[in-house]
Amino acid sequence: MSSSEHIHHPSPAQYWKIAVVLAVLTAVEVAIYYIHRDFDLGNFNTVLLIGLAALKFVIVIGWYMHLRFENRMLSRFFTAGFILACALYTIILTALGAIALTR
Amino acid sequence: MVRSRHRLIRLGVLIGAVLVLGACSLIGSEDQPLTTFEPAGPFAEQIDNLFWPVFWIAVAVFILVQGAILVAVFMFRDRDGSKEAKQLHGSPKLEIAWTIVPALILAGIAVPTTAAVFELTECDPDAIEIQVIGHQWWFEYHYPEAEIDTANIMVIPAGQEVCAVMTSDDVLHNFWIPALNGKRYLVPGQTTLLRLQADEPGEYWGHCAEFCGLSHSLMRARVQAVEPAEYEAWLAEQQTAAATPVEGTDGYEGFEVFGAKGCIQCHTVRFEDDSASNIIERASFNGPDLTHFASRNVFAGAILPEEGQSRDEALKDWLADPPYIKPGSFMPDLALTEAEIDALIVWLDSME
Amino acid sequence: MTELIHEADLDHAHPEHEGTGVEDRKLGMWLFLSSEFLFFGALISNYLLYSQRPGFPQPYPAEIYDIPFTSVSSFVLLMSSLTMVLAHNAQTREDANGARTWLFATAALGSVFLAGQVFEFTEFIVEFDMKLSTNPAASAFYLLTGFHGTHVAIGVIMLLSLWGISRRRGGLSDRHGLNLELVGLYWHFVDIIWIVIFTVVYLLSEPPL
Amino acid sequence: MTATAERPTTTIFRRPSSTKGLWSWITTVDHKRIGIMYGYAAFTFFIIGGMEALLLRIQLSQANGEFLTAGAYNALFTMHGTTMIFLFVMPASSALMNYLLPLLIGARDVAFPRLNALSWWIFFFGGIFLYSTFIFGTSAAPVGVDGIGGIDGNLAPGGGPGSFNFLADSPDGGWFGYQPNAGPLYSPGTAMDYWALGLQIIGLASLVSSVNFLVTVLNLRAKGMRLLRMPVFAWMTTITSFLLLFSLPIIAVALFMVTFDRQFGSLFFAAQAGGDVILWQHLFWLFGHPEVYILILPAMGIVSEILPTFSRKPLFGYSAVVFAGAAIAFLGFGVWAHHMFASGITPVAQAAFGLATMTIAIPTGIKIFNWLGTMWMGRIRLSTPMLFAIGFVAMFTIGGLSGVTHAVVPSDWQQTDTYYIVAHFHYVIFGGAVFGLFGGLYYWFPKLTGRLMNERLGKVHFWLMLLGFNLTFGPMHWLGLQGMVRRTWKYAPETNLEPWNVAVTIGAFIIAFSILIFMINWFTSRRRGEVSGLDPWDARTIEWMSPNPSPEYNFAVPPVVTSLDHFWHLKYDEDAEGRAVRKEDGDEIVATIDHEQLNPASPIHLPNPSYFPFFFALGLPLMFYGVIYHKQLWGKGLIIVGLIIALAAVIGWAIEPLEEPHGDHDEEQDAIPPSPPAAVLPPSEGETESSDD
Ligand code: HEA
Ligand code: HEA
Ligand code: HEC
Ligand code: CUA
Ligand SMILES: [Cu+2]
Repeated sequence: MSSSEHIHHPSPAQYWKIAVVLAVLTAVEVAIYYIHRDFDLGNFNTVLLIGLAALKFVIVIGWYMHLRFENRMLSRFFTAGFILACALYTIILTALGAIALTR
Repeated sequence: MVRSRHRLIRLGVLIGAVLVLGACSLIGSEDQPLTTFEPAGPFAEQIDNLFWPVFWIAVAVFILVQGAILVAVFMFRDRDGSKEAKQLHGSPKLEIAWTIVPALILAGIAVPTTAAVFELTECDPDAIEIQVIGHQWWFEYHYPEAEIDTANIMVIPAGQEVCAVMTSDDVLHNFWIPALNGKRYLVPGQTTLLRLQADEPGEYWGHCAEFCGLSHSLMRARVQAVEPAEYEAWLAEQQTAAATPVEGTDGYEGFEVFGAKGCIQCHTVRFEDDSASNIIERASFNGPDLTHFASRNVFAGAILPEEGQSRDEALKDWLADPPYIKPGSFMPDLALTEAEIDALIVWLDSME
Repeated sequence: MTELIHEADLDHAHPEHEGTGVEDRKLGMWLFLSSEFLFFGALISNYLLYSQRPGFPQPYPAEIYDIPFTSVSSFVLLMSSLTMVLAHNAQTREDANGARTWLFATAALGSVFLAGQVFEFTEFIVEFDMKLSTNPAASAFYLLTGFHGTHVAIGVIMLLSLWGISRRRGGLSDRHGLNLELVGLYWHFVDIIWIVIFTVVYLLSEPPL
Repeated sequence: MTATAERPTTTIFRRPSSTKGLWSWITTVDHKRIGIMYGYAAFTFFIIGGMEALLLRIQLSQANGEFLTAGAYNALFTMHGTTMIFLFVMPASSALMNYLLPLLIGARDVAFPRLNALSWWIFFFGGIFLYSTFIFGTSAAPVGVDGIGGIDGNLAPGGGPGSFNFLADSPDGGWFGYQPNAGPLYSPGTAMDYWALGLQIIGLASLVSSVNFLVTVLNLRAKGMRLLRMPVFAWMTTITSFLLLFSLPIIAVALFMVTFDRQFGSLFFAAQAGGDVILWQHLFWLFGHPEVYILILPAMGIVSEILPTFSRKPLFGYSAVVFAGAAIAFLGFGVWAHHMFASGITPVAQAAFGLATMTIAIPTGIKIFNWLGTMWMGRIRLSTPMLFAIGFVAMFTIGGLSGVTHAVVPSDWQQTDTYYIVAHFHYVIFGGAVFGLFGGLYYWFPKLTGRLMNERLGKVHFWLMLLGFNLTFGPMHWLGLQGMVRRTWKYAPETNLEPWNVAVTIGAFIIAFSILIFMINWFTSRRRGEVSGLDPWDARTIEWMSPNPSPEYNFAVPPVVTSLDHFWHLKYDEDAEGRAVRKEDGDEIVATIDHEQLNPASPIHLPNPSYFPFFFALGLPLMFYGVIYHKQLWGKGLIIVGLIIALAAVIGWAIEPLEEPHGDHDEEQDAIPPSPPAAVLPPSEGETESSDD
């Protein structure tokens, strides 16, 4: 219909597959959390978890929100908001001393 | 004809106004104790030296822009017989020029700015530390080495650097002695630093600059710079305890009132005799330490005595109704009788 | 030139205008969502700031998280994105029944998530005595997750309204079909915010030593 | 009527249909009417804010003045700042943007007309909510243990010497509400809650309209109007909307944090419990600095329209001016901490923010010089709008330059929190935004009324205001550098600041007088001004291709744009030298346009009025009153009532039929203007989901 009639839309089957991927990623995240508790993974823990979350984040936006298949302008606005937020709040947290370069 | 005369008149008025303003500013510059134009120490000096070049650059840009406006308006004004304008859409060369030139000017300003920021933020390790604690609405000064507490007047040795280590007891305040340095906030729960130095002995005025509630306008400050020897003597004197008045002496009645009216709930007085000393340590309604009250020539947030007022008159007003003098003051109106006030004044005046 | 704009064409790319080709409402929704990053960003950084500050009265949120429980409710929310996208897909295939079912499923999963949050808050308050006013870290935790929960709740209401309209009319019109897509965008957005919260606030946050 | 829907629509409600009277205003979704309402509201708040300023000035005209009590003074400057920024300049810009944006880009209305009405009503009720603090709010100095301290029993809040205490029970934390002073401990009472929640409501209004404007610009431009053919005012509206879109969520969070601190016991800014009071400053200024560009960019857009028209030349360096605007907005997000140079942030941060701040002078300079370039070699007519535009360039430059002196961090340590800052921002805001807005009002007055404002009065207004303005704010530079701190209720006679303060006060009254002249001019010209015709200024942009006053449908024939300054190119050719030459049939062309636009050949479809924006907006303040008084039962009740009203309105909104057949409009056609043809279909409709957040 109207808006959604773009040719490249994934099919329900693909949506299910994506969901499985997301679920697995979540499970891995939780697993890492517990592994880190018993065997200190150090900064690796942070990197892994953030990486996995970022992956989920991108998958949901790209496929479930169809951003991959939309007008480029939408993704530009959306990324602009995201990047702006990250940049500004990083600066604030640094200025307030909440982000130290090492733990 | 008539139109151009109007124009001349307008121009005349404008130029006249500028001249008058300029002249007045020269006259006005005398004796303004909070002025930023008379630095009395190296830090304020450095800021002053930074301000003026930037100011002149700004003046130059100002003249350029306003001049261009005036010229354009007078030269290109639509008159009878003016030709239609050429439809110019821009000029890349010019536009690049007026992007780059300001960028260069600003880069020129940026260098000394950055340097000064770093120089002025770190205290010298040898500097004398004085703690400044902001209260609604007065400044408390604590000398950690000598372990003395005073208020309203900060005494410092001339020619030496003082590092003010500052915090606040309640809301934000902003400590500012224009002749000695710029300002710095006093932040509850955090410490900030401010370098101060006066080259010559003298009295320097200041003000709390951050809005800090009802009586922010009545939160003022003084710095008294004295010769180093005098400073040592002052410290020694401040360390002494106050004599406990005995019955029959001059201050005794006032001392009695002080105890009876609950002044000691808020004010510390360090007596020679331990038994009479303040029982409440640093209560939430911490008032100024009064042990050497009489050694301070201003009080109540450096607002009293006012111009043309004697110290005793001012003190009388203050004790009669502090929140009237200073709205919201945490020192309440204790409904003292005139006699009690007089007695208190006698005693307070004795506490050199 | 001033011909009538047929209602079914409503919100379509405006043929008589210069434009992006994206429907007005959809464009608006994306713009709104991009500004939501700034909203949640502030809340998350607020939490990051306070959750690591030492010296507050106990407990810190990170000391009392129930990770298995939260993992499950995160999973529920994640799966609600699946049902949402399936609802949208059904709608594009003009499968009114399918769309309605999946809409309902999404709302139900969202409600389960919300119930989980209510349970979590209750437990924190009653069992662990961590209130909004216990310490700034707790304040930040409740504000962040609370606002996220509010977003979810608004989403559930919107889903249920669409479901109701679809039931009454036996399907969604084009206009409401677009609404479904928009609610979907909103819903996924709320989900990605939770992806971040789950990782950053729950899994990565450690109380100060 | 061709417009009947093919699909059955639920017809529980008839859509409102009045075109006259109160209800027509309450239910209107016409961007022009909404703009007018914004305008009048904003101007009313300007008068109120101005009167507050005059009271401040009376108090300060004397050392140790005793006209106001401390409490009243603090409340007045807080409300003055808040009013002028949030209730005057922002909505006044919004008024012009609303009225003009669709006209400038050749559209019939904004993308979401109902949403547009919603923004306006939210703003309006937000303003009323904020100002109701004068009636309901309470404010008191903190009272300590055992009730000792704090206010003296026999004094009303505020207390102290001074005769006027009548406003003291109002928000008194300053327009930037620094914590913890504006927090629960040091500002008990409800006044600051009114402030925080009032700003929250007003912010929501701007957020909604920013989305609306952006979609309008992106999707509804007339055929041929590529982005780089848009009038600069449309561009600045776009950029401002982006600023709003990205900065308002930040202040929303900050205000929620304050409200939670004050109402529900959270501890975000409670220093005694480990809260960080500097966090508030970061969040506030992270919004607050983009905010100042939100104030100035629309005015810059206005000036960029006026200068070319009255210089009879195209804008010099159009794309540079546009990109400079975007650059200002972008850089504007990276400089906020220059308001916190004295707060003890690290030297690295101070230096970095100082440098970042300086860079903003570069794009601003580009604008200034391009405006000068526009006037240069032009054929300048000094009509009133032009005077204001030139005044803008001259005065804004002064304010901008003092801004650069603040960016020099150590200098700012001396200057911050003094009247030098007060001088800076009044030069940029009053000398900039307000001069620009007045220029816009004179310039576009014919669009509103079909008449011109009186030139003579206009010039008197300008010169008086220029004089008064400089007399008011010029000496403040000096006062600040002589040590007069801001927000000071009293200053000591020994500081010798009195003479200058007297001058400032006189200046303020001259401004007030000039505004009075403006008001007289406005109201007399509305009825008796010279009739303007289609093209009173020999203008360049297509909003002038819509008749004056603009009919409800804006354009019967939407223009097909072929170039920047499309309208001008319809009228003028260039000779070999590049000078403009009016086409032989120039007058004819104008007359034809006028005729064509006044006599639509076919039915025109416009959005229908709606009740729901009004009622939805009504629900919000009720809820927020409830939040303030949530400890009482009736407060809780109010929250629920507000919620129900809002919810009901949203539901009504969602199922409202999109159109309702009207009487045959063909008969009404000849009556245009003022009475437009019946509205039928929106170019597009508001979204139901807009109610979230
Ligand atoms: C319309 C609103 C507006 C605008 C446009 C600006 C513009 C600027 N402002 Fe201002 N500002 C305010 C409104 C505004 N400001 C307000 C309201 C406050 C106080 C808030 C409060 O505390 O209550 C404030 C406070 C404020 C401070 C904090 C002061 C303090 O509290 O200590 C600073 C510090 O850097 C600052 C800087 C600047 C700068 C560098 C610009 C620049 O954008 C100016 C750029 C313009 C020019 C420079 C002129 C034109 C340029 C040229 C002709 C080119 C050549 C120039 C050079 C080479 C120098 N402003
Ligand atoms: C848009 C912004 C704006 C505008 C236009 C103004 C306009 C004015 N401001 Fe503004 N001002 C601020 C924004 C603005 N201000 C802000 C943000 C602050 C900081 C607040 C804070 O510290 O928290 C401030 C602070 C501030 C102070 C400092 C207070 C202090 O720190 O203690 C002063 C002092 O003189 C002042 C004066 C004035 C004056 C005299 C005007 C004049 O230009 C006003 C002119 C208008 C009128 C005089 C009204 C017009 C008409 C009439 C009265 C006609 C009569 C009508 C009828 C009979 C119906 N302002
Ligand atoms: C509830 C607390 C409280 C009580 C009780 C109180 N004071 Fe105070 N007092 C203060 C505070 C707070 C100040 C500082 C006020 C200011 O400057 O704003 C102050 C200031 C003073 C000052 C000025 C000191 C200076 O150096 O600035 C004097 C003198 C003084 N008090 C005397 C008294 C006397 C005498 C009494 C008893 C009759 C008394 N006070 C009772 C709180 C109190
Ligand atoms: Cu302390 Cu102002
Ligand atoms: Cu700023």
